[in-house]
Amino acid sequence: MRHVFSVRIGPVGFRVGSTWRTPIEQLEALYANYPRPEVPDFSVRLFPARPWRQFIRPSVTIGGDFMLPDALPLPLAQGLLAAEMGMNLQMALGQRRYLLLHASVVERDGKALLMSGISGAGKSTLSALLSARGWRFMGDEFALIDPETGLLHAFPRLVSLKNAAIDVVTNALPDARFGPLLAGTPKGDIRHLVPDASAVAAMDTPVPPALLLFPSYGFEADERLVPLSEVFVRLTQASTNYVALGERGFDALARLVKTVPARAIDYPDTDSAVKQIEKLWAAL
Amino acid sequence: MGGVVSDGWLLARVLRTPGNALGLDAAGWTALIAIARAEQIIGTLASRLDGLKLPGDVARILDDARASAAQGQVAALWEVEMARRALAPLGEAVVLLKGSAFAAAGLRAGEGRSIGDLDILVPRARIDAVEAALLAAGWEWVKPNPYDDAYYRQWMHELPPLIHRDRDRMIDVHHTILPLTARITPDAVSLLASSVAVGPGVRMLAPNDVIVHAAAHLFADGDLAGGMRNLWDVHCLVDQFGTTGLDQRAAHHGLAKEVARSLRLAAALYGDGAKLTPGDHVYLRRLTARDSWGRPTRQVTRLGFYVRSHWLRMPPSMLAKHLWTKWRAKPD
Amino acid sequence: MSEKGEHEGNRRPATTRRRALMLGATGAVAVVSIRPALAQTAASVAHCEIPVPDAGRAGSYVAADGSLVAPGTTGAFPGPGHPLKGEDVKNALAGGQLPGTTADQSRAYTNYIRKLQSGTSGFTCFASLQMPRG
Amino acid sequence: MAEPLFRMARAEALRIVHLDSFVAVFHRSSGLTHLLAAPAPEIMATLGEAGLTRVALAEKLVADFDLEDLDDAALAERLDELVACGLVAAA
Repeated sequence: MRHVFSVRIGPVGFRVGSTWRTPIEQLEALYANYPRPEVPDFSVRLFPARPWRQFIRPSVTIGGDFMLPDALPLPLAQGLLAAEMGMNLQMALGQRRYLLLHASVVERDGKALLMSGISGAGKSTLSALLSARGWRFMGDEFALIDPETGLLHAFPRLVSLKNAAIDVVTNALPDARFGPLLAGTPKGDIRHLVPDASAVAAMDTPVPPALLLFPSYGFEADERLVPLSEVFVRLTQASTNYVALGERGFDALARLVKTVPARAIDYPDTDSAVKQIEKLWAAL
Repeated sequence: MGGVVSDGWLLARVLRTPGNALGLDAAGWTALIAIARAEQIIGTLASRLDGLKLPGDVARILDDARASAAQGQVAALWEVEMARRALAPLGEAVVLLKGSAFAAAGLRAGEGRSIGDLDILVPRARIDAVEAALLAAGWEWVKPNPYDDAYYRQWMHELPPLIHRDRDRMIDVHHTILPLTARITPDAVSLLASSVAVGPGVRMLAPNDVIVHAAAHLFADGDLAGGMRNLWDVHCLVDQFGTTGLDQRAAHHGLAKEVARSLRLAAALYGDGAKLTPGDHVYLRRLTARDSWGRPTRQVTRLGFYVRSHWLRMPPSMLAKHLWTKWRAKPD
Repeated sequence: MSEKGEHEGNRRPATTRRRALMLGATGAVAVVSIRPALAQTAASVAHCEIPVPDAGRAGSYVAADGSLVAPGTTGAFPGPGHPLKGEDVKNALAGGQLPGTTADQSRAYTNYIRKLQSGTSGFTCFASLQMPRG
Repeated sequence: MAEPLFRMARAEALRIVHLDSFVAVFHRSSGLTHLLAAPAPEIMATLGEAGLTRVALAEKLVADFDLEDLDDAALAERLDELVACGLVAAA
């Protein structure tokens, strides 16, 4: 591939190859203070669906070790998003070392808080806002649990902020670095936040999980205990590799479910959510 | 050897002589892993390299691949067991084909091998009873469109694929090893009669027939997709069982040429080499057409084999009808 | 079914009198098997479903290019009202048409699906449809 | 043909974790996880690895659990579920 970029995010190395220079330059700038892997775990490729689409209405097809042949290409202006989607896709389809849960993770006092939910539950936004309040950012998309130790490994890729969350987080973190505004993507407007230097510096330090939250946005503030069996089933469905890990996945999940308290929280706005979360954390 | 070649030959040389990998630099390893993933043979590679002193990143990637393949085999063998349970009341043994047979019998060809669908061979006269028993045990039609369904039933060597409603796993029920449209008709009755037991209620083809099937699959039923893995199977089978009686057996099934070629290609890729024909070189060019990102290369060669595969499967008039129907189904 | 263990229990030796056993009604379920969120080896086409649009954006219309737009937008379609079946989507992606839709509507829905990303409901179904098998 | 025996999967092939009213069971032979609610665990325990016929199972459940009578249709459904998921095999 013409243009190549490599990066290690937490314990996972990627190489991204691209027909175009722009997405690689953006990645290099945004991931400037991350280390490089020796041999990457996964390869991502950004290329035109047809040769002429390199130049005429250029559109980016996402490929790699693991790929979805029918996925729609993105316009070149969204090449950075394509790269991030490609890296996520490798994790979702190919990760076999860690139990992977769709969750954002932040750390305080050497313990991790996991927030699991579908897209739109606010897990990226909440993790970014908590990082502005002294929590260590460990990841906004995937929680990686080592089946051998039960510890959570950080995967602090760029934080993907969508629509209204862009302004909320820009106001909360006025000194942070952001990527370009990507307007009109499949998920609306997207802007990437660069995790702060401390998140990257500490990314090789795994921590034990201490609290598991299932946030829901758009309701009166409320919280409830989640029964163990419901936590178990929800997390199997929040994981893309639970079944593929076999007994190691079962052990890791059973340990998490049995030892870490879980709450569902409803929140009407992010200020309220942050208060609810920090109150629950203090009561641990 | 890092950086010198990065096409399918890189993979072949390491599979043949694992020690060859020790000279790879980071770029060489990266290419090797990408190519092995693209050929769906990374688990085999990982088990070949097990025990060697590897760079840390590589060791972790291959450990994961090994664990993943092992878990894949558990799931594949469970499908075998559930099919056995479903067919036991019929008094019909499950005769395994391809990957699940190698895993069930503990063959070298099965070590680290990825296994997809469950492929079984049943007597043609029993196919309706087998179909009914599988439907009763939770398998369902994938619900293809009526044209595909009729096509399968009339012309193919298998039932339309079934998927299990709870386990999301597919089973292909074959009554011979080549489509009825192919110009070659292997002796399916004899395949079943010569099958060997690998466990209670579970059988597989005799070793020579397994090699014949691999060759049939590679040359008469496909466009060489997955060919590197298929020939690795052949290489391991020959290594483990030898070739005594293979020529006669291949001739009996009408596949002498194909079997001879697959032996030469397997030897060229993974063994001690062979005296190759000019045609063999074209095959090898197609088989190893990957770049250091695992991308398919040599598009013209690939296209030639794709067209050829359809040609081999169907008489020309049927091919035209098939392509016409497929074309009409396109949206634009 | 019986839950009368208490007052009739003295007919049995204490060691075997554990607790009343509910057999459940016919039609009830006592075994829930965890399905892979993402099928790894087989095209999981028979049962998975894709909501269009996903629950977080329910009510939006689907434009021709698959993007979600305000309800009532000209040229866009309301969601189908029920989740789409994996097998139907697979057929549509292969050039067929979703049942009960017009050609344009079907194409808008499949374009929406082709834009799905990890974490959005329906993505794992879409991904499963396309996993290589071998 | 003799009445089939229904046998629980080998105990060493099962990893069992009690949650709330459910039991999570990992079945090593299949690599699958099942959540069981009553009476599935009780039926498995009653069958044991030695196995019982349908009739013997019903009799033993009545005896062990103080059942006055037993809904045969419901029991048959529960047993079928366990057979379908592979935790119980008929032989």
